[in-house]
Amino acid sequence: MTYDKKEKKVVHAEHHAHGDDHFREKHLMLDPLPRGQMNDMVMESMTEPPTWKFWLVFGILSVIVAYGLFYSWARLIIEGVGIAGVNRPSYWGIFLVNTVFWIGISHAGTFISAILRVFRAEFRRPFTRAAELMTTFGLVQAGFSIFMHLGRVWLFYWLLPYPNERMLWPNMHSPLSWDLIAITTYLLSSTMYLFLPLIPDLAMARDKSTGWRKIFYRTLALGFRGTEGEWAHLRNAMNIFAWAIIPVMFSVHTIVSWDFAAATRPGWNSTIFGPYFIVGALHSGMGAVIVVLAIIRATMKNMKYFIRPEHFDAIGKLMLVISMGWAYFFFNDYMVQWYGGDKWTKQLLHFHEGGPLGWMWFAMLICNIAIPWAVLWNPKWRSIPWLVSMVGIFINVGMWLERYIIIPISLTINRMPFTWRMYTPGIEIPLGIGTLAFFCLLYMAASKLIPLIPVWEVQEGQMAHKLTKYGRETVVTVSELE
Amino acid sequence: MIKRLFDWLKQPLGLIAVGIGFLAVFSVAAYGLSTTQKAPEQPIQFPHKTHIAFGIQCLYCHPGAAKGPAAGIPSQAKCWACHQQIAKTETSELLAPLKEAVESGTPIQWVPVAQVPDFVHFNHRAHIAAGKNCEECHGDMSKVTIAENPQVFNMGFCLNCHIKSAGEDQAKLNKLADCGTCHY
Amino acid sequence: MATVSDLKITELKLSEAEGGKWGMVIDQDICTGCQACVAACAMENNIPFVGDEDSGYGRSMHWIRIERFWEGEYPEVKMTPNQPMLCQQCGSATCEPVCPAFATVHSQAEQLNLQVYNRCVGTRYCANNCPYQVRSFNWRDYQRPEPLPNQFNPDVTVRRRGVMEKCTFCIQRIHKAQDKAKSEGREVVDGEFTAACAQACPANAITFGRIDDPESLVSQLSKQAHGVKHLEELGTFPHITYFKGG
Amino acid sequence: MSEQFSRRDFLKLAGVGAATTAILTGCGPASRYVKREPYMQMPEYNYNGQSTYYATTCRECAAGCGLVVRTIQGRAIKTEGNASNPLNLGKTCARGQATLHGLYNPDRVTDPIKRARGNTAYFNVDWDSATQTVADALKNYKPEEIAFLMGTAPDHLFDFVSDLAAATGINAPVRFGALSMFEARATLSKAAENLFGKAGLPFFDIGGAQVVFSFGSNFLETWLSPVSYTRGFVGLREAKTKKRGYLVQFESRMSQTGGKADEWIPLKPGTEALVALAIGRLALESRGGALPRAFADVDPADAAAKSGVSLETLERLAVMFASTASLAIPGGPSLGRSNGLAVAEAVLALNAVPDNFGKPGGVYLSALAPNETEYHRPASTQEMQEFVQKMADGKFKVLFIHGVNPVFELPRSIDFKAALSGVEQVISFATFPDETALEADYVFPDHHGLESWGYQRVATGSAQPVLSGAQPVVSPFYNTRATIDVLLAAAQLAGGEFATAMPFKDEVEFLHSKLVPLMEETGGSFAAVDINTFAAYFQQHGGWWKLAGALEAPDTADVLNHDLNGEEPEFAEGEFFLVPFVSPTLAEAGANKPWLQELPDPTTTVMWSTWVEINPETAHELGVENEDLVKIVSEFGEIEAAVYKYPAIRPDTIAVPFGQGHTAYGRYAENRGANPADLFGSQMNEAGDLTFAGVKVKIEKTGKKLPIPRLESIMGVYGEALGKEHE
Repeated sequence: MTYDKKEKKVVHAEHHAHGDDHFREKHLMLDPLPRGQMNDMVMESMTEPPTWKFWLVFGILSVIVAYGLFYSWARLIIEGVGIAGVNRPSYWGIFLVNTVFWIGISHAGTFISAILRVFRAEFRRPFTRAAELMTTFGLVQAGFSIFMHLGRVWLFYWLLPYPNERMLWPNMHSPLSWDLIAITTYLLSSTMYLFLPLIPDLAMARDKSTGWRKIFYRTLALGFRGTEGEWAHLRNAMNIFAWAIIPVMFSVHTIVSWDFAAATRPGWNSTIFGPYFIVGALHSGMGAVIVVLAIIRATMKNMKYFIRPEHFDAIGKLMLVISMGWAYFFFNDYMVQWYGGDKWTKQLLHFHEGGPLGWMWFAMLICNIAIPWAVLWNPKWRSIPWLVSMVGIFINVGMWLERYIIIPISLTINRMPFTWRMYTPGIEIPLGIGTLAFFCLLYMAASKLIPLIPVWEVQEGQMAHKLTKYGRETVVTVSELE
Repeated sequence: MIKRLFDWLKQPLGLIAVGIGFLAVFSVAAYGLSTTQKAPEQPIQFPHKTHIAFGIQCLYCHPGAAKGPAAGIPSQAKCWACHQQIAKTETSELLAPLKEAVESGTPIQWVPVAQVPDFVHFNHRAHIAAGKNCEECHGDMSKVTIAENPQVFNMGFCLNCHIKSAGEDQAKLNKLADCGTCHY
Repeated sequence: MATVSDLKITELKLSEAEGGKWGMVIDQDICTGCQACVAACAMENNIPFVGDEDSGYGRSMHWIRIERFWEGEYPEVKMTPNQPMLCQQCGSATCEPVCPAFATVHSQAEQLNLQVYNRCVGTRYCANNCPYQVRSFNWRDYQRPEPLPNQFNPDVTVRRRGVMEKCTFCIQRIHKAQDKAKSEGREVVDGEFTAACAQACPANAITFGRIDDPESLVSQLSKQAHGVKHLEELGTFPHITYFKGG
Repeated sequence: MSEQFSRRDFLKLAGVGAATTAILTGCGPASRYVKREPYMQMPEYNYNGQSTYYATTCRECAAGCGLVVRTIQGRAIKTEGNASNPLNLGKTCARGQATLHGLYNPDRVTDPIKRARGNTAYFNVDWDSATQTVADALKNYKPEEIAFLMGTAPDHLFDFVSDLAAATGINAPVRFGALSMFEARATLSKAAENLFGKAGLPFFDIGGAQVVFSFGSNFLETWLSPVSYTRGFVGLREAKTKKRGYLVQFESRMSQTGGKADEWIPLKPGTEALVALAIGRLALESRGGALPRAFADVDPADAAAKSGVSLETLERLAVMFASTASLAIPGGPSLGRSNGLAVAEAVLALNAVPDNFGKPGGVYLSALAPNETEYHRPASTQEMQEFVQKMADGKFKVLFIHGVNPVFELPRSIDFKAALSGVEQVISFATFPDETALEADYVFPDHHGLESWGYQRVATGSAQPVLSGAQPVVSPFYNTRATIDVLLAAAQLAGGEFATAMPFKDEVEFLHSKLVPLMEETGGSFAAVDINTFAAYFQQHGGWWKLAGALEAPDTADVLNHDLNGEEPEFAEGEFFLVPFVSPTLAEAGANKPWLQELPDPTTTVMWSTWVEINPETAHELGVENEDLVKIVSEFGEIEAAVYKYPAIRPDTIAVPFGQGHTAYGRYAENRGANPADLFGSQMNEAGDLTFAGVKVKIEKTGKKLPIPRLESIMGVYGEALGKEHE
């Protein structure tokens, strides 16, 4: 069974006695399909045999991961951090930039699936899963990046609190220890939160597949049968998780920001870094979500039904608001640092703008503010998937640059001018590309293994939405489900 | 494919295969671990218990322990001082390496038994001065031939004793439990 | 709400941080920048040399470096007094709280900032957070071809790659002197031993000793009015006093 | 200790070294494979794991500082200054600290070798045939065909060869060292002779002075005896008993001494004599009274115009000089020009203004060392040139070289390498495979200084006469042999006069014979009635010295009655004055020690390379930037070096350090940087010292970049590549 624009009207004609074509075309929630058909569409998108293009991309990504991530990392471990570009005073380089970047990316998933769920933003329904996957996979990359950065990564377990005869524990004064705990908590909770809404879909997939897939889904579905009791439990659990994960999400990036803000360095020691980092994370996360959605919509079967311009429009609005928020925090941080007049901080600000890498600073502002504002104010442009996803890419470039400016460039300037020195990345580049490729690879694999669209959630929404006529006006009403 | 493999593994034969594989890995690991705990091969099977039975004190052969950080291995001149007067030295097969070493003037290459890693700075003198006896760490040498470690010298072993001997004395504990006391 | 006793504890802690045990006084007016201290430190502490490429990229491992700046333009140009910069052994060090593994800890017994090499996992957070930028990191396993390792000081651990290190105030010498004094049943005498840099310094610009002993040379010098402590405003309580030139 | 024991029965403890490295790779099982070798025969003064300290003498330069070397289990761990040695009072310079990297250098000559000249390939010979080779060389040639070329250290070997030469008629040994060339020792001693009627190294009591005018002498980096002069500087600065002293440095390129000076006067190169005379005249005028002959001819206004120092400055300085206990020191590049002798005389004569001769804070003649009868200085470059000419002419058939590397140290224009082809047999006793050893037929390696017996006379730097003693602190690490032992054995084999000339069993016996006369002297640091006890004390104390100072007050009756000459020197063609200076961390022979390479230069903080210092304005005019590789061309040669924009150098002057540019000398020195000696001509000043600073050079761009590792931040120190100038 296929779904495209030509067939749509036919389908509508059969199934909808009432309704307004205009609304239906625009809104997924008002454009219901029979349950079985929708299930089949999702299954098909997942199980259709991959094309040669898929394998080509998959192969290229695998090679990049093998070289960029695993081979380069092995070299890094064996030869020492010296083959990276870090030096005195830039003791932290792109590794930490990437860590913050990936953690930022991972924020989108939780934001969409938890905050929007809590606030009942109905447009979220078709892509909560896609966003949550980003959270988990992004955190994996963040973990990789931070472990790469360790001088003796084989001793990473010393950072974990475990009883030992040496009577040694991690130092709970260190923001890095908080960081580790926060990221671990976030990874575990977001993985669970990814898994819970997945169960009904896995059960669905189990019922519709054979062979190894059957075993796979049967194992993961945990025997979900769809009874009232099971649904009640599941909804309860999801509700609890949705509420619980929001503070975790906020804490994670706040704590990441404390890695910097709690330090004594000029340019870092700033009280506003917590919210600034969170908004920044959402900024890059939303940008990444929209890129992923555009790619899914363009490459996977049946996705044009589930992911529609209305979603790009909705996320576009969010992006615009977040971009404004980011601009506000950026200005706030800059203003206070500048006004403070500390000579080292002032020097650093001058260095940001007028140093050899001053172009980065301007590029950051253009990517993060100018481009989103220029494009996203217009509802029409906002609904063009490729355009919005281009904006998403720019935002991600801009946010990556922001972290680059905060970490290696700010580290260049300190209170000992005798040591100031520029940072030139070395093996960080293949390693960074490797994490990106690994992220894509995981996503590609996931797109073939688990339903990217939470069918039950879409159906639930469609059941709740109604078009009601009040006089001449047709309005959308949503009934309470629970 | 995977299913068939699973099915095969569920058979008794499969279970036995899994069991054997597991045992093999386990025993290799156990063997590897045990080699690190055995007393090493020495050029001479030096019988500590015999020497102690003659009433020779530890510090006679290892005087460095009372003077400084290293207890030291006695020079073969020291061994020879007694052994050249013992008739058995000429005939004993066990003592042939000693005789040969003294005659040819080449030092005997002993393998250290009790040792701590490079990043631990251990000082025998302080321990002897604090009233510790050799056997508290090195075990009862009157029972063994070549020296063996009764316990692994790891940080827990050191720290236990340090904390115990500090007792309630906070200043002493500060000193004895300070990282910089051993690691620098 | 802070009670009176809480405040007292804070005060106590601060005074302890300010006081310290070992200290140094460096007279920049007579420091000639000759690098003897740098060489002595390297020889005493098994510091590896890193070669031209890495040393030009800010990866040299000196535990002590001599800074100098310029004032004015030719012909009125002046070299600022040479400033040996080494770990200030802060009483309230910024490097210590940020280490997640307790590899950078404060020695309760010696009041020094310890770097426990074998506990270090190499996050390099301490080095980032050191306002004096005096920590050096083992970026690689720096090779010292045979027979150079014969020169290694057995009292100092040889560090491997991925480990942070820094000036220890020659803690091995402190321990040795204390051990010797104890074995002779006495206290360590001021001037009985000194740090490697101070011992080598041809100008005697470096004085090392107990700052908690009011009789010691270093504590008397450090009380002089023209003594300056670097970046004192950060509240790090550095234990090195500098006499600026002129 | 009283019996004659050598430390050669030390145990071999190779295991410990291996253990250290093995343990590094991880603590666990790896250390199981370590073997421990006990002492064969434990020395009675030793315990396991305890250090033993030996007093000896530093051989990194000729100054003769006393060292105490910490050893543990037969390995040398650390050098410290010998606190009782009056020269250095427990202090060392960086080179003294790094001497262990020479001892354990991976590139030492490990065995006696034979090679085709210039060929890096060689084959080992045994010591018997090596000794036979030396014996044949002594026996088969006429005495006048045999020549010894030696370094400025150690003195006992020089004494030995001198005695041998005196007894057998072979040529008296010639000593040379690049440091003595750059210090222009011949000029200093000639100036002393001209003014005071007695040759000798002047000693400047900087510590006792109130105002010091230094005309280019870089006594804080490396000049005669840097450790003791640093102590003098501290005395000048310390305000304990007097006012804080004032130091004025006259030089065209700011050295570290200039950097530490209270005032730096960048005068035009070559006008030092003129300025000194002008200051002398102005100073005396400020006091009133008749002008002596020495200062009568100079015209201060003319001096100001020529030197580029304003007349007001000269007047101000002259008044300052005249008003207190002041001291003027000649030295450095100012002596290495055609008017070098005139500069030395003019500056020494300037000391007549405060009349500080023979007074605290003034000029003395250095005390003669204990077993020295007259002042002996190393060969001047002119004497070396004559020596090289004789080699080239085939006058020498056999050349023995010890402790010096003339292929590297002598300027290219005095072509030592080419002259070697006139010598039939070249035997080197080099410890390291340096350029000269590479050009020798045989290398019979001597021990490293720390493995050697010997002594060094302290030529200057201490008020007391000092003989610093050396003893082996470790047993020889390689199959090397003391050169005196080789010569003694060879002399026996050679027979004839040689066999009877030096009636000693070994090196130690010869040393004792040299110590015997000291036992007669009174006022020494120790005394003993028999030589074995005396020698044991000598070892224990690290030398023997008089307890009282014995500086000589120069005879100054005539000083101001000389005609002093303020003429400017002649320069070889070129655009910029070249100021070569000796790298204080590397000096002539430090380049093979990795930690010396990694020490930042005090003024520029450059490590591991050669740079050329150019005034930023000049650089701008030339269109060159930092790290641009430029070609420096003189009439006599050219080198390439990277630009360092140095703010404290005259715009018409460039400076290049000496110390790098080796083509051999081990992995750390080879093919690194450039040797400014390639730029020098072969013109000498009147005292016979090379006019190394008497060339002018052109600068050509190459369009290439060469990164020079520096410790400092270009951004932080020079404000480059920053958004805005930092405060």
